[in-house]
Amino acid sequence: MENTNEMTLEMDSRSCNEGLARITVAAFATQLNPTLEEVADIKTAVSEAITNCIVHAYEKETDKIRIDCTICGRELTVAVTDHGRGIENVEKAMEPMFTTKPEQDRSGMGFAFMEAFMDMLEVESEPGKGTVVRMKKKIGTGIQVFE
Amino acid sequence: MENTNEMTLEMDSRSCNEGLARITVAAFATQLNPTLEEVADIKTAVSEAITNCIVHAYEKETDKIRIDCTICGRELTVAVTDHGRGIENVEKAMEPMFTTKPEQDRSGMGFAFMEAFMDMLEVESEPGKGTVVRMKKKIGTGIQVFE
Amino acid sequence: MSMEDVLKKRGNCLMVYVPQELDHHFASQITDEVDKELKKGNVRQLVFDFSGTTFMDSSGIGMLMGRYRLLHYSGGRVSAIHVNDRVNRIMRLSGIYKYIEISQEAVWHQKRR
Amino acid sequence: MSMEDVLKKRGNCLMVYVPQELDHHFASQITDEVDKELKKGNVRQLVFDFSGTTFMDSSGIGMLMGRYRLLHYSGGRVSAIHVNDRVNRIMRLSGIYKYIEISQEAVWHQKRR
Ligand SMILES: Nc1ncnc2c1ncn2[C@@H]1O[C@H](COP(=O)(O)OP(=O)(O)O)[C@@H](O)[C@H]1O
Ligand SMILES: Nc1ncnc2c1ncn2[C@@H]1O[C@H](COP(=O)(O)OP(=O)(O)O)[C@@H](O)[C@H]1O
Repeated sequence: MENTNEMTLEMDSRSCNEGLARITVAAFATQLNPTLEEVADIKTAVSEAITNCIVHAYEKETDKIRIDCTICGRELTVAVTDHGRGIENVEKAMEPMFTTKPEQDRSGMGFAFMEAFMDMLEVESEPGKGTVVRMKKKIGTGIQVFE
Repeated sequence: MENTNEMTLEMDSRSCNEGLARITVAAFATQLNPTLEEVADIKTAVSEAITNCIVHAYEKETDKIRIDCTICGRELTVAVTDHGRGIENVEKAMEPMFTTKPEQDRSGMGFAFMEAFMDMLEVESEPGKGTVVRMKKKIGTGIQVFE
Repeated sequence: MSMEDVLKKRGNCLMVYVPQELDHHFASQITDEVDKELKKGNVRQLVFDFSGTTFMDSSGIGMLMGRYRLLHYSGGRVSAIHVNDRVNRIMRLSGIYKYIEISQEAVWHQKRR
Repeated sequence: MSMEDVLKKRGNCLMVYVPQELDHHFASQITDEVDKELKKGNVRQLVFDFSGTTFMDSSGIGMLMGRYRLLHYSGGRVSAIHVNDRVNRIMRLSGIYKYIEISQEAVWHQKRR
């Protein structure tokens, strides 16, 4: 009956799970009565973060991706964690159009979209250890009570 | 590229998360190209198992429910785990119409529906420790390759 | 789900428009509202309209049987209308049709909610 | 998604019917198929039909830009048609409209896939 709710999704880093991640986070966010536009924003941001784990963090390997979601008041927090290769220079990586895999048709717009569609984006990474991408977004206007 | 895929969903035992559990497992099962009927079967079984954690295992408390899903070949396995009160007599609990909470409008049909809609149902429980409900269902006809 | 859209009283008949997914979460909410109305008395017929419902589990069965028990003493009746194939199958499996009238008749000339 | 429904060759124009969700998973599959066709030569126009598409992320942008680069050398053109508001917004944000013709014109007299 308090004002928070939590869920964690852990899944294999296979591209066939990208849709699963979007649907799950969107279904969780539904509890905040988001607009269709807000749902689309969240789906896009989640898709970018998950794709980065599959394409960059684990490359050819299959390993675990973890998505922690929290609703607190009317704010949704999504944290995407991998234990992959990590990022040497986070600042550089976050520049629009910057990509280390142009040959794989990466556009370098992943972080730019996460920033555009969420209210807050925070990236923590350690080369060889992994990366945590934390995003927040305030949804709708009402205050939610969970039952 | 092998023939298995895994996901785990962990969430608070709040009734507002029942829909989330159904949607997530159904989205995962979609990778097996299930019929609409098969999707409905899976959703019903998952809903019963999750509701039991909320209503019986944790009662008034809010704690964690864990759902482990595996696809292996064309078989879906769903295991629902709680660390709640547990079940004294599993055999008795599984009888259709048996319920310890008739005053809360429980029908005693939860396990009966899980059995009816899945191919296999297995319940392990330790009073005071918790319960694991494991269900399996063969889906469709094709063999799936995950990418 | 706003509860104002769920209940409608017409004479001594109480109509309940069941939401899209009738699970434990929604069944508890509906039960609370219905029982408030029943306590006021003067309900002889309780009709659950399933035309907008695509999912139901055993919590829905429990809700229906519980209302049946409440109304049964006073000679009231409970029915479920516009039930789709899936929900019908669940109701058949549970044996609830012995107590509650179930009609599958589709909704015509009316947009499904 | 079966790939036979995705590609259609008409003269020197290759039509690509983009699936409902254009993410990295589907973009990779489509890219493989499109590039196989492009290698055969004789494609001057590459048209991506987004009429069935409700979701796209930056992997879609990468796919479009990659095809643009392949066709550009030979003077071929890439366009995206029947783009909905959401997908259009993503395309605008990415700056891709400088290279690829985008049309939002809706699909009439035809069921959306
Ligand atoms: N989870 C991650 N693990 C390792 N490297 C990453 C991760 N996410 C992003 N990167 C690095 O940051 C760069 C920029 O990422 P992004 O803006 O999403 O564009 P893109 O995915 O198109 O390359 C990537 O090219 C990659 O080098
Ligand atoms: N996860 C659980 N933890 C503790 N007890 C449980 C659990 N699941 C089921 N039970 C017990 O088994 C009984 C039968 O369960 P079920 O067939 O689902 O019917 P219902 O939920 O309607 O009571 C319950 O009434 C309860 O006593």
